[in-house]
Amino acid sequence: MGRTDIGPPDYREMLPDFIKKNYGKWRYHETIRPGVLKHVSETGDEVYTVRAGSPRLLSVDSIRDICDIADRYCDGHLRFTSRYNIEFMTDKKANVDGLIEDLKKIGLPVGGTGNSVSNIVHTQGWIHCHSAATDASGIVKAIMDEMYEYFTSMKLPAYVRIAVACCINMCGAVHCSDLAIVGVHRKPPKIDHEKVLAQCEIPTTIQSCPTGAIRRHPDPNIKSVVVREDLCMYCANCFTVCPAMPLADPEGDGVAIYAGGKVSNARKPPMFSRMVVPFLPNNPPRWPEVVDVIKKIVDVYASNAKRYERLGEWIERIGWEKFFKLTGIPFTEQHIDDFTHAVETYRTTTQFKW
Amino acid sequence: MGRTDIGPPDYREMLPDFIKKNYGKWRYHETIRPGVLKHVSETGDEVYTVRAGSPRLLSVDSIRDICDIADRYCDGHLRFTSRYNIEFMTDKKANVDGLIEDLKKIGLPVGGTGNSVSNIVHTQGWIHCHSAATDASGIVKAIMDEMYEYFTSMKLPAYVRIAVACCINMCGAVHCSDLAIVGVHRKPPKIDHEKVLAQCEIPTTIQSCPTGAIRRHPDPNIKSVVVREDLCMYCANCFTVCPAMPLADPEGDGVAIYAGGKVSNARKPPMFSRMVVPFLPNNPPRWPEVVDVIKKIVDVYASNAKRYERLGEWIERIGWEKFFKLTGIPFTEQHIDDFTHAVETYRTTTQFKW
Amino acid sequence: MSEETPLLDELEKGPWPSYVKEIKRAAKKKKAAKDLLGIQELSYKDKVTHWKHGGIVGVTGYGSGVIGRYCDQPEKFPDAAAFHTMRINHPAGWFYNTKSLRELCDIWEQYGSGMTNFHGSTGDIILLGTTTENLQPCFDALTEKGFDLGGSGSALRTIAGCVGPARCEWANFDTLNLIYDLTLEFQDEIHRPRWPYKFKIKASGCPNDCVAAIARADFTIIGTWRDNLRIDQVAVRNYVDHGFDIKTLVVGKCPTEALEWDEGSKELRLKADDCVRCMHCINKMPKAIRPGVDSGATILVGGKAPIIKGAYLSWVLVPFVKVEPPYEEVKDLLRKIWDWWDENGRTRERLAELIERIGLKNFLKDLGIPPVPQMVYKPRANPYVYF
Amino acid sequence: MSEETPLLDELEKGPWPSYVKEIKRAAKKKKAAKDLLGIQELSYKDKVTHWKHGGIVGVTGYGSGVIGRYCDQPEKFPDAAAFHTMRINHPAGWFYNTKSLRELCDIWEQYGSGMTNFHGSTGDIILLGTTTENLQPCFDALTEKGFDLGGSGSALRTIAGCVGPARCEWANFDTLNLIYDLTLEFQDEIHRPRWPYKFKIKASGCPNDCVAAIARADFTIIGTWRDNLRIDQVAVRNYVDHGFDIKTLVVGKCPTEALEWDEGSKELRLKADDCVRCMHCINKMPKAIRPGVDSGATILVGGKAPIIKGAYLSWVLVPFVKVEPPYEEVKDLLRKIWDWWDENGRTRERLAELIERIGLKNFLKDLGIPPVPQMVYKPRANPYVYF
Ligand code: SRM
Ligand code: SRM
Ligand code: SRM
Ligand code: SRM
Ligand code: SF4
Ligand code: SF4
Ligand code: SF4
Ligand code: SF4
Ligand code: SF4
Ligand code: SF4
Ligand code: SF4
Ligand code: SF4
Repeated sequence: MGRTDIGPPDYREMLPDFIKKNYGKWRYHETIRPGVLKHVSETGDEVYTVRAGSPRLLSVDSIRDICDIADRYCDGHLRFTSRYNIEFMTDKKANVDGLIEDLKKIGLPVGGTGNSVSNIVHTQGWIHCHSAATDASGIVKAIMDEMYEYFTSMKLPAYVRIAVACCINMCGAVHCSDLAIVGVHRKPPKIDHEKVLAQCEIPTTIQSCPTGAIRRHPDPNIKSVVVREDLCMYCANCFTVCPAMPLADPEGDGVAIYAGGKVSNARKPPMFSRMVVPFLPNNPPRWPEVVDVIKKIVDVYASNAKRYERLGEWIERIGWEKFFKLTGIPFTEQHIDDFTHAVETYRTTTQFKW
Repeated sequence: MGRTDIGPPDYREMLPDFIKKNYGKWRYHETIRPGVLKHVSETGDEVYTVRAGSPRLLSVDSIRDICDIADRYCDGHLRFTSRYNIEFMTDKKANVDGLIEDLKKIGLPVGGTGNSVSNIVHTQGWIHCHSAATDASGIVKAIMDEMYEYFTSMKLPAYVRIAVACCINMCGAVHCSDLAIVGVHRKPPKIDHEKVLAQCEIPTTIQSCPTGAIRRHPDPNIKSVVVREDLCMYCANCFTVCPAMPLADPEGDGVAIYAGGKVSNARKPPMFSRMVVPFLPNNPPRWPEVVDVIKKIVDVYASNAKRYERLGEWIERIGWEKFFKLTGIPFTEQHIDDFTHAVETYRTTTQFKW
Repeated sequence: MSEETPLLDELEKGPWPSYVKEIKRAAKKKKAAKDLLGIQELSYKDKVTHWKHGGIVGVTGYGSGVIGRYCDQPEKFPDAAAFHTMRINHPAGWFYNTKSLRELCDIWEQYGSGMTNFHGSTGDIILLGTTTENLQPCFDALTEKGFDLGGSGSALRTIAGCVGPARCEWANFDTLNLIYDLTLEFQDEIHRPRWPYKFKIKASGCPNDCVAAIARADFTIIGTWRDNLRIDQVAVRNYVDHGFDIKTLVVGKCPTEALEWDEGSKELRLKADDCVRCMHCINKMPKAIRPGVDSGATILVGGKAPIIKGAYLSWVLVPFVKVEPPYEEVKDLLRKIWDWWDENGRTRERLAELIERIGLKNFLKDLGIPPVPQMVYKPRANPYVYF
Repeated sequence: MSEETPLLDELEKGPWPSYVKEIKRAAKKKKAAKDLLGIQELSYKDKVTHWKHGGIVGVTGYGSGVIGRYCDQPEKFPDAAAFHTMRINHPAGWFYNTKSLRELCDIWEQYGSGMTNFHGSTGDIILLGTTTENLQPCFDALTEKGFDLGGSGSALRTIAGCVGPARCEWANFDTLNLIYDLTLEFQDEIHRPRWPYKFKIKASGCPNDCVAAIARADFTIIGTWRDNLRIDQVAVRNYVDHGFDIKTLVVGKCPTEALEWDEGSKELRLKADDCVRCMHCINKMPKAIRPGVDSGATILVGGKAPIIKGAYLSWVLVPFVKVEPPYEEVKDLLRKIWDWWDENGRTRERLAELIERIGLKNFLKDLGIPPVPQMVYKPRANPYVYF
């Protein structure tokens, strides 16, 4: 048996020497071209970072390829970003071009800095999760193929950060992203009464439902539960505690699109993303309807927002009614909040645009 | 028996001729001095309005005095404003000085226009209401004596609208006033079990409590209710449906002060007033602690806000932390919301001032 | 009762007109007013109210318009032992001729305490303090002179509106006519309480909202316009030439940056699409800027005070309606809302609270009103959708 | 299984790196990866997931770090019938040397599917897909090379922080050192779930919050400073001289109007009291403006995703703490919070939901933290106070 509770490797072992030397001494940075940062230290040292896109789902062989490049240019070190991008750092400016060249060879694009669409924070989807109402990696691939130009350039008004989550558990920061795609169910759980008996604790299952839709089965001989379908809002919390109540359904499942969230405290405080499209069907392998909406929003934003204005800041300035007008996305009853703090979203003023 | 359902007199019978003639034809107005408006019609006509403060509680003899003045200068017409002020209108500019003179004689101040403290919207208090946790007219008098200079001038940055309500039923627009004084209880209802039996319907009484604090009396022989005091937040809803449960208490009762609300849609949408002082004791006849806080806030506002910036707009710009700093009013646990939508008030950003 | 009122006497001092002087003035003629003074002095001493509510009192055929009130020390204050108020529906816009006012005074001197509120905060004339016996004769005398009771209890309350076209250049519809018409149409709803709770209607002629309709009415009508505001460039220049800092005080305060001041051509430009009709520029330059001419109103619903679920401001239900006699669109909407509320509401549940409980979406569906983004500041953030 | 994957093949096209190519690459060596490909193709056809959760699996002595997963078509895909993931705690800042990475790869080629996520969205290295039998030997091999499992279940989750002082000029404290230190200190809390639900900690060195800590962590540490930001006027002028529109792009975007550009003296002035340290001016002029030097962090609590009561952003709990080894202030606060949550929380109730249920006021009282206005955007509007 191995050791336990050793924790992760000490990060200090993972830092290249030129980082160790300038640790905490950085003075400023520049983005010398899309995907390439230059950080300058108080010591006068410079470090160049080349940021490459990654599909996140990596085979060990691809990781080995990446290691080869890091060995070649980066003293055998590299890092990943909080958005799955791979950063190759070197203190030699001369290495930059070769790095970019070699990354191209293994199919990794360079970009994702500054006012770009960076990599998409996403989740497991059909690759691994039992909860998934949609796939994640496939949607990400389909969107990034279209956003490629925005990844490799910095011509947007500001950061556009996209996230995909395959269910409303929202593993990731979907709820605070400029653009968010989230898998949703639209059918109540299908109950397998035998499995309930075997796998589920009935009181826990009943309690798990936030709307009180779950009750004991009316037939006392059946040790199971029933769902009041009119009360169900498909949150899948019951499914998490009782696997005998799956919600997945080819027709019922699909994705919703949310927009206008942000995380940084720059200018405006962090904001939640808000519903722009309540539902689009799952249409693998390329989810064309979803990609279209994302493209549309990014394009309208790109040509209307002011410089350094995030999507949500832009929408806040012009008003949501104008956003729906400009994008041509229909406004529906689903857009109107009816959850706990709904009233706080109602427009308590005569100020609005036609 | 008289006629029923005749409704109020036709307003047309109440309008002076120069108003009838220019009805709907007004072109613009000017405030020629504090308390005096000049409205100009498309017909070229002009009407002058002299606005006078009123204690609202009027004896019929005083109304007759007022009628005398209206007969003298205003063709026998007058109106009241939505803030209880009295407006004397005339189409003769020459009448204005006489009007003001005569109003002074009967003790009515002229003012309340534009960037002033206008009359205080208020309620019954100890004059008539069984619910009152404080008096209204007395506080109004005490405050207006101090605000007199702001009523008769227009030197504030913007409108300052004050309201007083004698309990949290808030008869008036206390919840959306620049400054609001509201009577509050701090002791749970005292139950008179005999009166409960006689006057109250027990199920209705139990249901009336928003926090579920009221239960049937544990002794089945006593047909009454008991209150779980730790759950009571002194809203008096039970008292409204069951008069045998008064909350009034000389020590428990007093006033809270709220600030920063507004109603107009000008610039910023309407806003709720927010707690600035959770409790001050009832100290009749002049409530000096209350008057002090109001004076303090108005003074700090007057010397810090920008032109045309309402109190709430100013606070929103500088931040509540700065408001408490500038006014020296202590921030307490009561200021932190713990009602239904409390989380929406929590500061979800690192943006704040020290 | 003691004749002395040392505490109240303090409130005769100071420049603001004194309500104590008013009571004393009435007390000279009416014993009830004298007892009122005594009760108030006692409250100032005891720091509690001395009023209690009692049984239901009123006039024949009506369920509302009178607030029954009794003193808790009837022996000490026999002349104010019963001290009910009568709510008299004011004439639209609170305009009076002195003849009517004097008639009111005479009636109230005869049947009541001689004390009044001009006005109550809903807008009624409040006749403050009379006995149970006097209610009916007083009412009869009032109707004789053309006055009627307003609302109270679980009824439609007295409807109020701003001065509007009578003396304001910004009225986008005829507030006085509308509220008078609605008041006549809904006499039954005003006088015979039969709903889950009270219901209030208020109308302001423009977004300045001079009757605080958005904060105080379940049904809020606020004037607005659909075309563009009108700018008189010559008049604008006149303001600027007289030293008015148009950039800071107007352009810089427009909430949507819809205005631009061209220093060169001395022109004030409007990005019409961006104007949200907040009134600010109009307010500050009334000689130069005016509302548009395609006038009407926005209807908002739900405003109320904090009992029980907290205070609400009215929110947008219908972004734009024309408001013209016979006001059928407004009346139909009111009736639909009342039916829905009546059917679904619990006792003491105001419209806003009911909509919050059942969901705005369902309210819209039941009323057949299509959802539009103008109804909300922003769409939902949560993913909890009932599909 | 069928060898054909016509749907997935579509995702090999296009310029963005293809995850399908990755699975195919692994599938050349590992049968489990081949079955993964088949299952994914089937999901693309059926439009549903083919995974189900099963019993609890893991390694000896730990309750977390492994997510058990089974395919619902084990006959068709025997090599991915059990396909558990292992969460490996990443090194702080996600820095690696290639030696370590290659060792990881070798281990995972031996014991797993050869597929990984670099990284999971909490920050772990996700080793994607292995059998129940392989879990323990794989774990043993990993610890041999210095790697350990991260958190899962009702435990402390793997702690993440931004690149911080390692390569960023704005770090107000040492994010890497802090999270490494906390991770070591709280190994037991990470590996042995015993709380009402999960608990997450994330640290960003400045308010740009490059790890989205405010949105994703129950306990959010964000760097800030107490003195004034530092302006190098020469460098400012250099920006301006190069055509940078400082008025529009910086001064005009400061959220509190704390900056003034003096066109005459070409100086950028700071109203220090008004700066809320939003970072914007620093972000856009990194050569000229820098954070202050009295550095530390703001601690916020409550961030989380929507289950069950809706999503929360963390809110301010402690406006300022110094963040210096041995970090006792932070650790004490964490322990106090956990005790309180453990004592009061219901199953599956995150910290924010518990505080909302019990009241922030009571949370503060129990923790002995004095209320300050920085905790709220604004005070309460309602009058419902428990005195
Ligand atoms: C590498 C990384 C940190 C890490 O530990 O991995 C990082 C690094 C930097 N960030 Fe960041 N940020 C990183 C994720 C984030 C995130 C989190 C996220 O994207 O999920 C945010 C919050 C985003 C949001 O608000 O939704 C973030 C908000 C910022 C901002 C504020 C942007 C804004 O105006 O709202 C800045 C400042 C700027 O660029 O003006 C910033 C600035 C920077 C700087 C310039 C800091 C510096 O001086 O070195 C770094 C290069 C930025 C660039 O990409 O051009 N970083 N940064 C992350 C790269 C992610 C990626 O691969 O795309
Ligand atoms: C693997 C990962 C997604 C990914 O592809 O990266 C993930 C996967 C799962 N998450 Fe998550 N969560 C992952 C990061 C997150 C995050 C992001 C974060 O930690 O920064 C969140 C949002 C932040 C938060 O915690 O609120 C997140 C919020 C959830 C929730 C909703 C929690 C809530 O309070 O709202 C659930 C539901 C639950 O706990 O039952 C959940 C549950 C799950 C479960 C365990 C599914 C379940 O119902 O039991 C998923 C297992 C998937 C699988 O088959 O492997 N996961 N989950 C992430 C962990 C990887 C890692 O360790 O690095
Ligand atoms: C007479 C009255 C209407 C009535 O039917 O009785 C009225 C009359 C006028 N109001 Fe008003 N307002 C009246 C109550 C209100 C109220 C309601 C209240 O005070 O409770 C409001 C909302 C206040 C709030 O937001 O809390 C109100 C918000 C305005 C505004 C917007 C002010 C702002 O910037 O927020 C204006 C425009 C302005 O003056 O710039 C305005 C403008 C006007 C004008 C100039 C309209 C006009 O062109 O004639 C009138 C003279 C204003 C003045 O006093 O200088 N009126 N006005 C009310 C006088 C009350 C009083 O005696 O003080
Ligand atoms: C007389 C008046 C105050 C005044 O001095 O002006 C008044 C007096 C009373 N109000 Fe009011 N309300 C008066 C206008 C208001 C307003 C303002 C308005 O209508 O514009 C409000 C806020 C708007 C609203 O309706 O929400 C108001 C909100 C309340 C409430 C709280 C309602 C809520 O839903 O939050 C109550 C409590 C109740 O209904 O049980 C209430 C209850 C009462 C009662 C009947 C007390 C009770 O518990 O039964 C008071 C009788 C006092 C008395 O002894 O005469 N009164 N009340 C106002 C009516 C005069 C008139 O008809 O003109
Ligand atoms: S978002 Fe939902 S489906 Fe996707 S990994 Fe998380 S829990 Fe699973
Ligand atoms: S999906 Fe959610 S709302 Fe529906 S029954 Fe399950 S727990 Fe309840
Ligand atoms: S605010 Fe309260 S005490 Fe005052 S009149 Fe209204 S109900 Fe009565
Ligand atoms: S005062 Fe309010 S909270 Fe207290 S018992 Fe009465 S109804 Fe309940
Ligand atoms: S609400 Fe508008 S129309 Fe009515 S009086 Fe006020 S400013 Fe004039
Ligand atoms: S009315 Fe208001 S929104 Fe419209 S232009 Fe004038 S200031 Fe701007
Ligand atoms: S959060 Fe701040 S300190 Fe950390 S990497 Fe981002 S910009 Fe740098
Ligand atoms: S950090 Fe933000 S708040 Fe402070 S001066 Fe710069 S822009 Fe303004």
